[in-house]
Amino acid sequence: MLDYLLPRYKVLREDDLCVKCGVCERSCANDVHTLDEEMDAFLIDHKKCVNCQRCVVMCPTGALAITNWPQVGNGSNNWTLAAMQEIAKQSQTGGVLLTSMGNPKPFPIYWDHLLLNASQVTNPSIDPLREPMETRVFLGARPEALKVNEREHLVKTPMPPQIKLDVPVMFSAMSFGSISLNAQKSLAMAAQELGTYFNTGEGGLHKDLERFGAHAVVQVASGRFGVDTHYLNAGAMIEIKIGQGAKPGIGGHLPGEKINAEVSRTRMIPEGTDAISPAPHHDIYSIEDLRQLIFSLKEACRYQKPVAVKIAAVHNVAAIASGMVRAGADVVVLDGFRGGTGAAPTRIRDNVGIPIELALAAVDRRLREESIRSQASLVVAGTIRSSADIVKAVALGADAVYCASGPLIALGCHQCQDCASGKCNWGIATQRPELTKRLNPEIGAQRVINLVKAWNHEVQEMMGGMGINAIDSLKGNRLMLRGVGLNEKELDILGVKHAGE
Amino acid sequence: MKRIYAIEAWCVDCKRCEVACKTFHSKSRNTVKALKAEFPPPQNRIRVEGGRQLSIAVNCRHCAAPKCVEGCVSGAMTKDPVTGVVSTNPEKCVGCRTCVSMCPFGCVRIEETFPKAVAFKCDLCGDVLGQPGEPSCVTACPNNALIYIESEG
Amino acid sequence: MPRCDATHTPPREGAVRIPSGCAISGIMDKSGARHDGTDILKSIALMHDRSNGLGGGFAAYGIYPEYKELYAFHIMYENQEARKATEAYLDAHFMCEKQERIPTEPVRSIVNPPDIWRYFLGPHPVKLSMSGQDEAEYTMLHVFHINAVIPGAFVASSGKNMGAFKGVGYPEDIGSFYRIADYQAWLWTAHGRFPTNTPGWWGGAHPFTLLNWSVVHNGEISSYDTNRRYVEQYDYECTLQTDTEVITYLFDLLARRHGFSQEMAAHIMTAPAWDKIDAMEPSRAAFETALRNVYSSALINGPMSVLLGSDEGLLALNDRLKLRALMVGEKGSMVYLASEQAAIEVVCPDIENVRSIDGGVPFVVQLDEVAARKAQESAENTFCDLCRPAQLVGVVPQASKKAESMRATGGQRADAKWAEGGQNHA
Amino acid sequence: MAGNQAITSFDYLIIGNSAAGVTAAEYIRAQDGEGSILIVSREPYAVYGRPLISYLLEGKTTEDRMGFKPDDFYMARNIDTLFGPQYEVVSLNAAGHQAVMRDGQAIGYGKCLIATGSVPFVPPIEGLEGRTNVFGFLTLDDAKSAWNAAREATAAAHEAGRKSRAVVIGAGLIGLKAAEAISYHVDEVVVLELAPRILPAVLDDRGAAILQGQLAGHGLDCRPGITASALQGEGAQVSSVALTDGSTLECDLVIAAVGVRPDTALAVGAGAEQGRGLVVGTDLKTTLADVYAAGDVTQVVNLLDCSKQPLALWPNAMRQGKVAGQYMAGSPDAEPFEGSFAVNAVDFYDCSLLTSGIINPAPEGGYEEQVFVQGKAYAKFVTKNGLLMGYILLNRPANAGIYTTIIEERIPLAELADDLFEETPINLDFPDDLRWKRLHAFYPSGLDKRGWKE
Repeated sequence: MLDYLLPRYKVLREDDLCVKCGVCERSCANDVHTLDEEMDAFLIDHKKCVNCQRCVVMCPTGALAITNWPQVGNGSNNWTLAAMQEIAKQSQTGGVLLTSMGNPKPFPIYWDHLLLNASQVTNPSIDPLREPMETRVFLGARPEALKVNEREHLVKTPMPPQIKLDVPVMFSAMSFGSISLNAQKSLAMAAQELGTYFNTGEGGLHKDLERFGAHAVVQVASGRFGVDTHYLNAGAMIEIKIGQGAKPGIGGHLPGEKINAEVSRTRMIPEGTDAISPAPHHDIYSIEDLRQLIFSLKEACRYQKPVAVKIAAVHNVAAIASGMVRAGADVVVLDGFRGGTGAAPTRIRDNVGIPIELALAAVDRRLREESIRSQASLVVAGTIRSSADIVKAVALGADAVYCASGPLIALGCHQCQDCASGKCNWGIATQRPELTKRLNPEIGAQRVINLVKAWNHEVQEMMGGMGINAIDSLKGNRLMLRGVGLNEKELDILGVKHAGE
Repeated sequence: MKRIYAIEAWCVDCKRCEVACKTFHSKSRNTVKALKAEFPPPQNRIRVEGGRQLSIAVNCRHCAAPKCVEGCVSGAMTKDPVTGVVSTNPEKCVGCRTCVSMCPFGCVRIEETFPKAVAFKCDLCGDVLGQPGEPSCVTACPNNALIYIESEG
Repeated sequence: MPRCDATHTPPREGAVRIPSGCAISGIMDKSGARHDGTDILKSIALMHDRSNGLGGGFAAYGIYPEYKELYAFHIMYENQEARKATEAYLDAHFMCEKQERIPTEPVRSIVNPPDIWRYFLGPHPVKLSMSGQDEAEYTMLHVFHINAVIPGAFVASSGKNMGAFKGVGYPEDIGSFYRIADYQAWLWTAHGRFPTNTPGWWGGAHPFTLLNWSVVHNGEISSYDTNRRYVEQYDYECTLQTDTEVITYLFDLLARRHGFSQEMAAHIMTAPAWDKIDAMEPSRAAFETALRNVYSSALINGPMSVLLGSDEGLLALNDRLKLRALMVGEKGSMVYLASEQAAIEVVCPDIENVRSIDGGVPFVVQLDEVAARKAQESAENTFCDLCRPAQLVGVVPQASKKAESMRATGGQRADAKWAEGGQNHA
Repeated sequence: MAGNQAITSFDYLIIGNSAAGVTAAEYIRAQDGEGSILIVSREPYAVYGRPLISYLLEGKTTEDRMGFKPDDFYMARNIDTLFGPQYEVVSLNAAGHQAVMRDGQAIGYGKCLIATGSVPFVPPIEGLEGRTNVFGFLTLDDAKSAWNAAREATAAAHEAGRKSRAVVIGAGLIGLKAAEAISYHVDEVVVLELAPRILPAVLDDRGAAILQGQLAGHGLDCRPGITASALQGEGAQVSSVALTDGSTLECDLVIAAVGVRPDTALAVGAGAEQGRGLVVGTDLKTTLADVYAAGDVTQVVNLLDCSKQPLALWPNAMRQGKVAGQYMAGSPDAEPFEGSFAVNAVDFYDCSLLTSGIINPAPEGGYEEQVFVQGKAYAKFVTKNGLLMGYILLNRPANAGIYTTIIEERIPLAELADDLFEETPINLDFPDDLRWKRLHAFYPSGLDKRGWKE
């Protein structure tokens, strides 16, 4: 069959700048560039380009750029070129459209409709360079009140297990298998340095990363890959993954070719077999089942680790979250519909779930109304793009955020949405040794550390501007937010006033 | 002394080090001009061996007892007693290739310039002979496959 | 006040949050001996420029020894209907021993004052026992109810053997208006207000009180909404949207309901920084960590100087960064506190040991007899009424509150307090 | 130091001012900051790169660039020098720790190093003695004399309307380099060689034939198997050479470079034992008390076949100079000199020739040979028992040092890449661990192979 698919991208090479050093050719796992000796010129296979931009970044002379394929559509807003290309692909393959990373559609991003306050005259802003500016956060259940001996400075109430974050950001779940060990290790090293946590995803904990266990959240998902008592006790916190923002209601499928010896050992499945995560946990068909699993896991770790439950933000999120808290979740994790993924059906990614901002506001309010907000911490995920998003999330009521795409971009990810091919030129979403070695975790970790430290500085600056020097006082402080360009309903759900009020 | 070490585990065979080395050792120090317009074309002192699966960048080890210096009949090849940098003086070099036959790593090569061939090799990007700068290959390496660190000798 | 829209009337205290600067002053005799209000008036008057005539008031402890077992409600009425409705409500829930109009004196600058009454009363015993609450909780919830539901009525104070005297005007004028020189108290606190808006509502003046608590405060806390949303989980109603109100509730929650000493409550609100905690020996660090952890949302941020009056004595507190002035001096059994040293020296020229209060370190002055008693007591806190009232009286969950408020305002959702963040107003 | 001052005694006396002598002095000074050092030489020059003399004539260097050491080398190390013909040491009294120079002065010493190098082997050719246009090609003065003679002869010949011609006797390394050098200054050069191939010591037959052809392309007329039987001409001037094939060759000058031998006369005169050079121990001490020897003058053990021979090569002189200096000064770093093997690098016009080790093995020695010819390049590798013993690399110089190190380190070929000889050798040809070890000398012990501190 003649393939009707058009190239998506066009590689532009500035001949005046190209010195034919071949760095581009050697950098591309998709074989886009070929230096032809006879022609003394590059042959370019545009169709293979996924716009990962590795060659653009690596080119010593800046001779490369990638642009959209110049083909125009017919001008219809209905049958756009993109829509037609999807049909071309499906009529060619007969398959479900697969994609990666987060929802790219132009849905409203509420973060960008929220503005922060700052102190002027009536109270002073605080200079983070002069005063301590605290961003430490604890996650886990907390008693409502504390019994102490004031004279002897002793706590009488038994404290439930909690984890300490020096920065209000954790790295969201990405399994070894979906990302390379070097990528996961970068995050683990960064988490250790930053005093925060990475998440194993559902891929188990590789033995090389066990020494980062104190900074690991070990995930238990529907596939139960790599889960045993040792694993559950190897991390700082256990997370039950019910759903993922990018693909609510959908399981996972890691193709057998990515299950090499290391992935196989870590996931505890045979080498070369597909790793299938069922859509639901087949032992959780209702909330009381969740409670059983939560307490099974708490038993397994002798109540020494908090147990988090992660769900995709869906329509009835507030009620579900309330049920999760009552089922014993110490941390409620909400993943918004813009969250990323290594692979998801395009239609699911682009059409299912709700924005994290609204989910967060609704859940925080509901838990407060039911006076159970203290019983669990609230962590949100799904396109935390900057420190401002973090500050807004905390002000809306989150204890901390999970972030994955940001750190991945720090590692080199260019959001080309081609993770599923396994040919990630940045050594992130691949298991090919010649590609994974492109990501030196020492550099990766440093870049992630730099990013999070920079974010944390910015968080501190914004907090200082508000006259706040501990993030405790930002949490749920919605008075520090004002909406712009939002309607009454949106403002009502977010629980913020409009700018000018 | 500070030495450049190549780390195979991280070498990705991009050869940006070679390009950077050529640029640094060109007249213009502009990559485009140096590689497209200069004659003789600038030579890289560091070379990447291997391919995509396994590769390593090799350049002068600046040995404690350099064989190239031992073999040099012209006094062109010297090891700076203070910095430890082994460098060659093109004025004195006559291109006899004794150094080529002596270097255990293949890190000295001969440039066929007129009127005589001369040896060239890594000088740690010293601007002044014997004064090591920040080696340009290390700066250009995208993956810490070249590290420039204080060695134990 | 610019008015660009004829239908837009400026919001009154409670409908919006109004930042304000202030003067505060406090005088206490640790021996329990009582003094009249002359000195406190002089002290606060000296700091005239720290207020702008839009609010002033006093709290006095020990003024009603003859009714010291009864709650003394000071209630302001804006109209006759309010008084009728309130007194009917009081009759239903309390046994009132005495009620009278609070004596006042006309002062030129005080215009249009409300009708101000006081009631000495105790909870209706049957109703109290039916409620399952303790006496204080019962009383507090009914005070909330009056303030929230009865239009035009406001309970200015509700403690025993104490009272608040406050209104719109300069504090020295308010003092003259209430004839505070006629009262004898062992503890006086005073407040002069400099709000950045003109609500002109007597209920919004300070001190803010709740049961035996009275709070005067200078500052503007930036943690307000965090603190508000925290206490609102425990049935407090932040109707006034003021720092003073939320600080009072925090003290009530921590000291009365969670059973901490006032000093510990204050310590929780101004918890030590993590780097200090990290440097502590492990068991102390665990203690402080647990406190910060559990009471994270009770941490107060931003400039604050607070004088907390209670039947135990006086507690002064500055924020962790010491962003507001607060001076203390002593002379014999007398302790003087004020925003400015001059306001102490004007009433006690030979004051001794004058110093400023450290940031984040509670300064506690207890009555001698209280101090002696506390020394004998257990150092462990005892919780009181931690569980939410099963039978909701006066204060109900948000959803039903909303409905109730709609009824009370004739279907108009005028009361911003119900909506999260209070974003909604007419 | 002025020569006419009374000379008394030095802690170290070094006879000879070339590679071995100055290197020894350098290492003596490095260990012994105080002891007095004297270098004496019959040549009136500071140390220069002796092999450069041909390049001087080719115009690839100049006399002032030929200095092997910086100008302040002697001064900076407080080394006394006596350079000139009158300072040639003519006798040595080892027992009395005294040397006597040609000018009659006696010098006392504590320890003495004989680094007198080589002297030309003078072939028994009739009419060779007493000629003014017959030159050796070993010293700077030799080269300068030949150079002047060539230029004058060429000028004279052109004036006379004919071509100038030089005859070089000997197609060894020195002879061929001399021939190349002089070819820039005369019109024709004929190289005679007694042996059946050019470069008999450093090439094999096939390689020699290839190189000879390439040299012919540059106008160099090499005639192996033929040498001079007599030099003919009136007076002191040679005007023609009678060849062993019976023909006669007109010429304007002759360079006699049939070979060198260790300059052992002084030491032997003092009673030192001589083999195929001065006999020295691994500490490079001669059989005389406190007398050491280094460089061309010594007899060296060939590490590859344990034969004993003089090794008139610059790197060997450098290495021996270092060892001798260290032993003389009592340096703790001194390591025994066990022997060496030949590494030759030479270039003629655009041809490069690198050879090392055993290249013409005895047929019965158990050696194997592999030969690769591609274009101008000729490569031959000699192996024995799975080890590389020697190579010839004609016009294939790239990374030759890797082969040298494989010979020297006796690295089993089985551990190395299969295509080691076919292709340019690279570091990846070594097994992982060995490669890491070789390339990571002095690597910080705190770092792992990923460059991490973990």
